Amino acid sequence: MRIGVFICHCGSNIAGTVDCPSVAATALTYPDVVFSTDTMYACSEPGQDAIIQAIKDKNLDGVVVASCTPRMHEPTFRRTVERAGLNRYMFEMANIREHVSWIGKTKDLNTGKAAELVRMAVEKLRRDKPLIPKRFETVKRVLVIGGGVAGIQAALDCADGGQEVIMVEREQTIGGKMAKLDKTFPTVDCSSCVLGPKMVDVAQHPNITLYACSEIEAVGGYVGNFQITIRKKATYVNWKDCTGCGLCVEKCPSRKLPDPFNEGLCNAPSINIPFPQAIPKKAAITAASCIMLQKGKCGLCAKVCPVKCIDFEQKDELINVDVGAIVVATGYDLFDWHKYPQYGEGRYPDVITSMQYERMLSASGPTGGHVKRPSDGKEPRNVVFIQCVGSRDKSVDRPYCSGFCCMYTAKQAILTKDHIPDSQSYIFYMDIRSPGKGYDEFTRRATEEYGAQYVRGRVAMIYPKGDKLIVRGADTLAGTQVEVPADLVVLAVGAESAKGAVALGEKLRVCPDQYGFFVESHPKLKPVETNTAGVFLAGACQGPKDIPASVGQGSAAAAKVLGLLSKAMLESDPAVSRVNPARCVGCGKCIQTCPFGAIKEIQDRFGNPKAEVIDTVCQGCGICTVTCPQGAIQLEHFTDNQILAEVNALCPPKMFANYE
Amino acid sequence: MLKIAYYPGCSGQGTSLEYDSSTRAVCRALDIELMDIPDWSCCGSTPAHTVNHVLSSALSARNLAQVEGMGMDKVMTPCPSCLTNLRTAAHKMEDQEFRAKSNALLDVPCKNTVNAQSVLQVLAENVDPELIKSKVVKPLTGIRIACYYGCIMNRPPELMRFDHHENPMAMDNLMTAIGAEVVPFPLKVECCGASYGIPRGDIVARLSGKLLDAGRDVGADAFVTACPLCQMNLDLRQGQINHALRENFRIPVFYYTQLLGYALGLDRAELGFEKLCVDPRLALGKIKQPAQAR
Amino acid sequence: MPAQDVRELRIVGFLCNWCSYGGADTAGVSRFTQPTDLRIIRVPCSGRIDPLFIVRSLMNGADGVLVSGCHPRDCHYAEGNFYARRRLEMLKRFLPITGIDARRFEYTWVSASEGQRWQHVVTEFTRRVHEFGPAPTFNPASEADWNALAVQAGQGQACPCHG
Amino acid sequence: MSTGRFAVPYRKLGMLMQIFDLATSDQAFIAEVEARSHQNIRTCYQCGNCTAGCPYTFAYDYSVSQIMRLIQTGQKDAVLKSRALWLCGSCQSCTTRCPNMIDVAQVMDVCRHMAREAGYATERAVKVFADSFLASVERHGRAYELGLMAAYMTRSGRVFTDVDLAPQVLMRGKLPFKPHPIQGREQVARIFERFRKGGQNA
Repeated sequence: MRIGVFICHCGSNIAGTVDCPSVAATALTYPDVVFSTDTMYACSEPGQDAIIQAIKDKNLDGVVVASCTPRMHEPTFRRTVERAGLNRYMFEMANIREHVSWIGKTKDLNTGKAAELVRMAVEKLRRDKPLIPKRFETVKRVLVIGGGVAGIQAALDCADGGQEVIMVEREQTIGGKMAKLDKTFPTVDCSSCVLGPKMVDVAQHPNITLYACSEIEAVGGYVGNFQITIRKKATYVNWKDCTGCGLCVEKCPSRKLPDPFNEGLCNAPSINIPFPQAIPKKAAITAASCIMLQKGKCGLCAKVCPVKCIDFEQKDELINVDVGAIVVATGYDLFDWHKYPQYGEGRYPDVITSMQYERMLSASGPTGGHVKRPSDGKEPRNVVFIQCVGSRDKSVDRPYCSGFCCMYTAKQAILTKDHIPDSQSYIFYMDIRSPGKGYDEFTRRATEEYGAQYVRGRVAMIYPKGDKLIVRGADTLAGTQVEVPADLVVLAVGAESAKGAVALGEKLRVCPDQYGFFVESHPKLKPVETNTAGVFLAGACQGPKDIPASVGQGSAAAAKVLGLLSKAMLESDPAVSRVNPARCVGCGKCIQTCPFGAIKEIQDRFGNPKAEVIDTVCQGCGICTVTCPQGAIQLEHFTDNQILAEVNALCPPKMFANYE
Repeated sequence: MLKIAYYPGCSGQGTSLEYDSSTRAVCRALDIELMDIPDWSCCGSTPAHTVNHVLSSALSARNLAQVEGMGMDKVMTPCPSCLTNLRTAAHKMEDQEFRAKSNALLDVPCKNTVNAQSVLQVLAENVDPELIKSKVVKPLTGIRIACYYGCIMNRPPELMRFDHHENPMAMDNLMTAIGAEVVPFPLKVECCGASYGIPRGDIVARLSGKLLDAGRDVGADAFVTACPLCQMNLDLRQGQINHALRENFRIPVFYYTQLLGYALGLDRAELGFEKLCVDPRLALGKIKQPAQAR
Repeated sequence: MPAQDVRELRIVGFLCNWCSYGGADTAGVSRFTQPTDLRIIRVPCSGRIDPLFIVRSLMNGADGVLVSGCHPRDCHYAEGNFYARRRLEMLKRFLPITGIDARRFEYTWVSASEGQRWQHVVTEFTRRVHEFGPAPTFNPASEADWNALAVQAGQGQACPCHG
Repeated sequence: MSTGRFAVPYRKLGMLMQIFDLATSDQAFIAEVEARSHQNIRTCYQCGNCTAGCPYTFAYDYSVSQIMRLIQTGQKDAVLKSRALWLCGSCQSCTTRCPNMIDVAQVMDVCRHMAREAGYATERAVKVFADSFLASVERHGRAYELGLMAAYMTRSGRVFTDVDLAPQVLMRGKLPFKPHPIQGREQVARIFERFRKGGQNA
């Protein structure tokens, strides 16, 4: 075999702490290595051309590149060798940047380590063989999980791109958090006026099927061929007939439960339509508070319903669909501020969250857009905003910055002045985080034009005095303590991962970070991809984001989906398990262990049971290879011998008996 | 019958005699036997830990060691300041190196096997409120009480491991159990000025004044405290505070044990109401006789 | 314990491609300095790691073997690391029988985002291995010696290297 | 009770601002504070929560968060000479509410120790009171309040401290005239002796 080795300097990234030329020299002494050199940037165009050239001149049949992590550039170099006429699997990478030059201090140790990693790669390459990928068709349908603004954007873009879209929303209506907002920064334009039309588009688009009050029950399959089970939760209303006239909502006698859409500022009837612009505009019954479902009498809604669409017998319904790609847009949840007992733990009614304040500001909200103290309905004069409630705070396990609180607080301060001209806002902040077009100017306006008083410091405690709330904080710039007698306190609560995100992640095989936000494939170069092919991320489920960023990511995810589904056929990774029928005894252990049901039992022509791998289903984990008592099933490109070759390269067998 | 080692604390011998005696009376009434530490000494209080942590620890450890000598693993004290020192010592001594340093100062080394708790915690966690209710003979009906816990009874939570660090309820529950009306006092854990009464009276005047003011705001007839220092600052120094702030507070400040004892109908002599500076009758007078109450 | 102060030891690492290998990359990208003794072999999933690989490494004179996969329930292949956990636990108990100090083998879970944790794991394990020092080795001069050794062992006499 | 007004520390009224040379920041000092308090000072991001909660701020020259900042920048003198150290009541509100879980009260305590050791006592009365208290403990094994008061008055020269309280206190028998000596008082005294010999710092 004729192997060529290329040691990349990566500028000074590797060459800085690794003696690349000497590694190249050492490599030349390894078996089958006929050519070895060091290069400045292997991944650059000249770098790749040099590799191609060498393959041609030295007629190499295998290439090792020692550079960065294969998770970065393995695909790049595989294409390179392919362009030179080699099979893309006749290529190995040695990671001498992330695993050597960037973590080791001493140059000679690094150089030695690099040389050994190259040796491992060479030994493995010597046992590699060409692999040909299988081709398979994809289902031309997209699943969008979550109907917030990010999901809506992704769905509309995919639908406009000609793909069939299934949108699944857990709540009764789409619109997500944005639908609850009154105005949006930095333009202070009406949130529902911007979002409303898009929501209607979703409802009316011929390519989009919407399932509200629904959740993902199960996910099977693989890129291009996912099998999805959707649980459509019982709404006790036959949505096919419901016209959303709202008669039932008016008549419903039970108004026990706090209204989730209005953040508990008021109670909602048991049968309800969240808000006028809801999509779908259908009524649904909350079983927990429905007198009929709890006590078996009432049924007023059923009596008044003109189309008789109330159905107290309704049950959850399971729907199965096949899709080719999935966009996850499950958004975020607001931090539970009760973890700050010093802010009253709910003992003081006039301490509210920023989202509750949004509902209060909104004309469609419970107060009809009038700012009133929950305690006595009076109009507040001094409004205190406290930022970083559940952000940048280790003590509540939320060390990260939620990103958008600074901006929405500035917006709310401005709106407060608009609603109550003689009011005064105080904003306790740690730092103002306002990168973004027109953002910082916006926060300045809050101070300069609307007279918001920014105070740099956290708030230690809130306590009532008369009908006021005394907010005691610090002004670290003045270097002392400050007290503000407030009429209303608004907590700028931070963002945390959506409830159930982790559980959903398990179903999708998308791994969440320690705070429950989904991890993207690459922090810079693959922001919407995940490590599971065919599953993409959009919006705040990947990390706190404001509206523009979420919309942007929605479109980005859509672009990825359209790109994927535009291919007539997809190629399956040929690095899958293979059964050697001669060795297989048909014990079926592999069939039991395979997590994907990718192995089926067949009979050879003598009627003996044998295992057989379904290429397109196999994900190439290799669990079966370890399970097989006969060593009959081997994971291509990661066979026992290939891995053992790497082991032996590191720890040469000391004993006489050599297994190779 | 619950047996617990008891550490009275120095002030129990002097400025808070009534706290000590009423505590003993109440415990007797509730079937808790106090085993006094035979030769207990001062825990060093605040001064010790502001000078050096090993010294402070040693002074507390001498007493913990005695409890170990009594073959007991739990000691209770009425005084939060003592409690903090005992618990801090125990906590720091979990570090072997520190424990060695601390023991090096002692004749009898401390094995650090004792858990120190406040009397309040024992009453709150080991006595059934229903039992207390059942024993009440003179319910405190008609009297409005502000429960003031002081700054270190529950803080820091990692160390004190008792009740809530921003809104403790132990005393509130006891007072409710004996029929008193508990007002929502907002500054339950705010500091009263602690031991600065003597060197910096102005500080105490301001801080304790703030507490009295807040109490008045929520219409309290009386304060109850669980801390000799707090009680002294609020009660004994109330005159000084009035003078300093040009105020005219006249709010009696009880130890919660005194009111418990009163409700349980214990011997007045042991409850030591006469030792209070602000006339207790201002509050006790408001108590409706059971007849009127109904 | 910075490994470079003393002679490097031979530590083999088996890492799953999706979590731990990514974690090691993250550590590199964040420049979290680590001892250089470790050599990483990339496998698709910790479920692909045959205990044989580990035994072979140790038999061939590796001073330590470190295995790392995705956190339980986070496996890219749904359940690979559960299989891995069973097998590796089993191996841990089995190693002493072969006369190998089981403390020279460790397995752990590190996710792709946990660069810091990876640095800690590597540093700690390397320190531990350096405490034990180089693994005892034996190089029979000839096949005869080797057979003699086998006979001894057969007679139940202590193996010279593992005592 | 006034609210809504800034409580201006008197440093701002009286003393002039100091200019710190950050280049000469005392690393050894930072290290010592961290070692003796077992706290990582660098995790403080100056949110001011300690200052916000601290009931004593009105009496301080430097607010707690400023003390933390001064430690971060290694301004040993400014810290050890500050009055704030001596006026901290160890009420734990800073420690309880710090978002970075720093035991701030502990840090204040440790700085106070270091100030003592360096021979500073910018709030002499407080120091004298503590000394008198411990002296009385050393002598009697327990705090003997009347004796303590006497000692404090003589040492501090503030002979009229709390005389206004004397009548009601004595009348109510709150201050026994005789101390309660205990058998073990030699043991207690020995604690102090050994301490002075050993000079433990922790």
